[in-house]
Amino acid sequence: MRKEFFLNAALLGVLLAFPLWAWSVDEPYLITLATRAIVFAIAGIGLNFALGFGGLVSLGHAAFFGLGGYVMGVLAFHAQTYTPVMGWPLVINGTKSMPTIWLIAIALSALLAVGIGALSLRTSGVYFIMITLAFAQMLYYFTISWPTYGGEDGLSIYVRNGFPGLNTMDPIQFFAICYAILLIVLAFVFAASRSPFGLALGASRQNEERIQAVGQVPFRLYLTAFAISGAITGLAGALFADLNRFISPTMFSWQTSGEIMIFVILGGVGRVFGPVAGAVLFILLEHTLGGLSEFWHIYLGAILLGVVLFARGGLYGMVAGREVAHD
Amino acid sequence: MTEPILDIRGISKSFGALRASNNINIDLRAGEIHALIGPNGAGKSTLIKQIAGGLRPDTGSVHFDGQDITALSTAARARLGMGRTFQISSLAMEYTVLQNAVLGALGHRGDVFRFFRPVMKDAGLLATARASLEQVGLEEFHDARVSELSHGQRRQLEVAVALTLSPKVFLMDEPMAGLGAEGSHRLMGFLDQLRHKAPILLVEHDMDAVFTLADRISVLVYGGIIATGPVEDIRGNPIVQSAYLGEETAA
Amino acid sequence: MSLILFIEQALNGLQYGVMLFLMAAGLTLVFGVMGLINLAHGSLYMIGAFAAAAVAGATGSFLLALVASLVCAAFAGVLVEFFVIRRLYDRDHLDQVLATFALILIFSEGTRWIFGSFPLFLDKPDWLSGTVMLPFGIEYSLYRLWIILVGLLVAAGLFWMIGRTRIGIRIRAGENDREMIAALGVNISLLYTFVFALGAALAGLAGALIGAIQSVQVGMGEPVLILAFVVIVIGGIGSIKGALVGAILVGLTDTLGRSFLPSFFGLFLEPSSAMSIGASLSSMSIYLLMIGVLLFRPKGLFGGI
Amino acid sequence: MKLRSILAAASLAAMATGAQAEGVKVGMITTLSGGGAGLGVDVRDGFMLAVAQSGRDDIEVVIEDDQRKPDVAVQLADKMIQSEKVDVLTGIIWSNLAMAVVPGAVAQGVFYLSPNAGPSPLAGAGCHENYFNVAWQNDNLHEAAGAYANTAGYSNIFILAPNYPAGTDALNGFKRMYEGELSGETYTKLGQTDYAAEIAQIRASGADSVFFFLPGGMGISFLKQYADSGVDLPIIGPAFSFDQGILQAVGAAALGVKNTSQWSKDLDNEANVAFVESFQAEYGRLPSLYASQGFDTANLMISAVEAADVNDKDAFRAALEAADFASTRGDFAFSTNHHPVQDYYVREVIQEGDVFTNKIVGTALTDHADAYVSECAM
Repeated sequence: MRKEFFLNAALLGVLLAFPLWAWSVDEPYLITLATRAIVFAIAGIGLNFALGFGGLVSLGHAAFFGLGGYVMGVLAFHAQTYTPVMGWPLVINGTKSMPTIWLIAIALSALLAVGIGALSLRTSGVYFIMITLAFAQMLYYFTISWPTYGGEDGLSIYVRNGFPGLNTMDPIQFFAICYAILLIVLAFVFAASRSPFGLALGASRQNEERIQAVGQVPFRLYLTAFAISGAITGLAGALFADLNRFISPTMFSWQTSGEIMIFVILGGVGRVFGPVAGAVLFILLEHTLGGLSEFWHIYLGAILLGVVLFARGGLYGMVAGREVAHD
Repeated sequence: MTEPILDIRGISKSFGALRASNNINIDLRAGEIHALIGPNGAGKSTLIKQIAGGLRPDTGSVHFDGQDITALSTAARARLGMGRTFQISSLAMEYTVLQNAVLGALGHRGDVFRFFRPVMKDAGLLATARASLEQVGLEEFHDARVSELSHGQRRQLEVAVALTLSPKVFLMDEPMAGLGAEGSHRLMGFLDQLRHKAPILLVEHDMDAVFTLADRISVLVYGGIIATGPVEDIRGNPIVQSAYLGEETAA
Repeated sequence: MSLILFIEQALNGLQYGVMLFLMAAGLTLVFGVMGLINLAHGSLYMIGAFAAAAVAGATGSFLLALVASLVCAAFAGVLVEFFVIRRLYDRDHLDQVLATFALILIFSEGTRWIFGSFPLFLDKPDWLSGTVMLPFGIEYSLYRLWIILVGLLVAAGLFWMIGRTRIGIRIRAGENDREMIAALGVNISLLYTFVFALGAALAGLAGALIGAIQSVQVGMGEPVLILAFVVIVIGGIGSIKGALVGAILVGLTDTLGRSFLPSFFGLFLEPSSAMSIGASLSSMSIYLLMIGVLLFRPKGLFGGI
Repeated sequence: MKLRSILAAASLAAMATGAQAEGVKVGMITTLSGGGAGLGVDVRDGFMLAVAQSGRDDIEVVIEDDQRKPDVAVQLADKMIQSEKVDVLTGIIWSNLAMAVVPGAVAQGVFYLSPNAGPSPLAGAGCHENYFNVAWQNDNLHEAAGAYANTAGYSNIFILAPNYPAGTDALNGFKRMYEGELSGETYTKLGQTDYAAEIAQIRASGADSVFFFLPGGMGISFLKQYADSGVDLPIIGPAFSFDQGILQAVGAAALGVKNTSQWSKDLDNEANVAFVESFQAEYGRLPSLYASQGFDTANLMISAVEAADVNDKDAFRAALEAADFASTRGDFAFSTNHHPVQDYYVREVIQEGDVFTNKIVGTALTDHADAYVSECAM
């Protein structure tokens, strides 16, 4: 427990100190890199909520990541062009306000997750993996061929959306926003993992018969977890879109789902801070290996393989040992 | 005789050509232990599943506390007050003993969809959980993981979790299985007291336990109840002896 | 639309389905026997195609190229099974997904390192070139007919092997109960290596056969892999029969959707939006099929496990 | 080979003395790993060849791999502009990546020279004074194909392309110039590998010819399957599916096919002859279209460096606009929207020994600009 606590603190500390250092030596790109790690971490935390706590192996979380991104893109696009998103039956206008966009991204992602979850949760195991993948693939092909928002070319939003009192185009200020959101999401997930819901969800993952025998329905627990999971990943998608000031169907691709899953597994499945460690490690690998060789994917593959085969439980499993019961 | 709390009326269930339950009537009244015995493959587990939920009978109905619950899910039946223990331990293996008990208390209280308060600091749930664990004698093992428990301790924990639900009836599927002599003896003493809290439908192979504990016994053979009655009647019943007890003692 | 065009398109769908079956058969076998999700199956397909292209380029013989694809893919399969896969059998699906995803990265970039970034040349042999006339005046590619034939032969061979041979009995026993088969004294790790190599060889053969009429390039395995997964999920994972039925269903849905959805929407929409809606919908059609099947049969059409 | 430090050889010396005042720092973001790496490698090699040949010791090139992912490309652009402080960005192969990177990059004051992608928004309303396209506007080669279809006398053509923006642009570009009838128009799935259904449609449509735009592996698959189908209608397409890099993979199936291009290795001008020879000597393979575009991009930039200081943005921009360099395509000029005005040729696929390649058989369009010039406010 103590080891894990120190690891968490160190992780958050480094994630804060590194960009501040980069800011002091005027290396804005490194700040952006740290922001990218944080946004990926949030996406991973979202997936971990379903995968780690609920045992729902979703290979379709790109659906929520992409939806969050497109919420940002579509709203900002209409705000830029002064056209309504929808004229009928009620008029909806675009917006360039980050908090509004986040709320809509969270709400729509949760809604999509309820829809996908309600259908997918009829299956389990590999079938669940594949049906979630199928939903994401459908959205991927749909956005590719949907010309209104750029199709495969995607959509550029030239200026980041606004946040009251901050200049979001300044890398360190945008970083601060993302860091704050990371802390809020971590706090929520940490609380939820120890909450009545967390206890029941974990029990359902371990033994569905047991949770039914105490009078609770696994399906409702799973669906709620899946909705929360989708909402968090959707929020990450909206942040990612603002980070790049750009959206594209790539956000919906199965490689995106795979990468989000890698953050979770690298860090440690079911650990609250696992995806943070996983995302940071992944960004570090991508950044350093990319400079080594044109064929850097080989090294990345070898490292991932090593983690799965020899470091069970990911980084957290390696450093902090077996998970201790929450109490 | 009081009105039965649990009343199974004429249920039948077939799997293809196999009749697993054949027009079964069985009931459970306040304060009693009603034992269900029968050779392997007689259809005891199928019957328990139809009573506890998870398997719908083809015909017939299950009544509980004056209500027809045939169409209800397992979870809904549990909420109405059916406390169940499983033949093969069915616990959250990664959790501690206390967490499993708290889970039961939480499931019974019903406010599962809360995301912010630490559940393991909830005084009400902890009190219920601790009391149940104490009743089965697991108070020393609060912080042990279930995966570290012995077989007998897991059986005790099953019962404790059922207790946290403050059930109106208990359905116990072979609670003595795999317990040593001492463990069985302790559990028998405990069940003897427990019947006054809520009646028990007891599926059990241990004949000593059954004849010591039960108020009534039903004998299930090939999916049908061949006899129901007080212990002495069953012990002396020639049909039962030939169909079941004889076979059992010979085995 | 004419009836003849419909028949021809149905034949195309069948042929596409058989191509998918070649790929899906190995995948479903490996899953059924070992319970392993192998994302790197697409890489074995790619290895088969590259091996065939290299050998055909050096010797000019298509048959030698096919042999090379079988041997190289099987060999790669044995290597991978020995060093990586056998450590994954008792892991959960999550670890398997990540480990075999890592293998994709290694195989893809390794192949690019050896063969370069440009697509390779692989063509069908002269004796399979050209077309034949079928009834109703349908002119059809000889090579595509030949692929249908090979695919059906492979299917028949697999049914025979699993249903009638000693190794098949062991495979079926292994599907049902791993411990039992070990208790029977069968060398389980040898059996697993064999099954994995067989699955790999089938993927390699598919790569070579299909590579002759498609593009032999790095990354060719991933789109087929996803399709193959859709196929085995529809059919029911672990079932060879399911893979065959699923493959043909997917092949028909995709081909007929592509051919007729745009003109179907053209009946009541203006041409340009009919075209784009039809094209979008047809690119989603197989996923819709899969979701539909899983809603009614959560374990696929022939999935009993 | 350390990517990050591929520097024009002489620039090491320049750094050692700290003499950076006159030089130019170039950031190249291109695709060097994964499926589409061949194109990026060619652009890079062509570009670096020109830099080496210039003999200048004050050009530093930083190269990064975008993995063909838009978000990675955006990150790299931020890095190059903010941390590496480059003056010029170049290298992007794909339109969707260009759309993600270019608007933001030029808004931050750097120059962007496109060696391949030319999406229509950047040529029309979204044009920018710091954005120069040295290859073509995306529609150009398709327009040339449409013009060629007229001269070849085709009057009932079947056209197909993948269902994504570049595919729609391609068919629209073709139709802009083509005057005959369409026997059919089909959008295929992006990344599709089996074209039996489309080929059957072509056969049933009664067309007299086929135009297709299927980049990369899709084109290879289509051509092989088409050749095998017994449908022997003439095919035309843009150069992308008939380029040096992939022709060998298509083989005899492509022989005789007409394709349109602004460049060919047999173009008879001094710059091109020297380029083809030196590229082969340096890398041991024939140059591709993409290599020629990379080479031209570098030479354009070098001509501007020679004429003006990159820190004087207006002077440097004027020097770029002048396009005073020896292009491998012969005549080359910029239109007001900073896209090329150039000739488009018709090439035919031929076999030289065991190598498949192209030879010029005619000219499709002369001094052609693009359809979006009037929308550009520059």
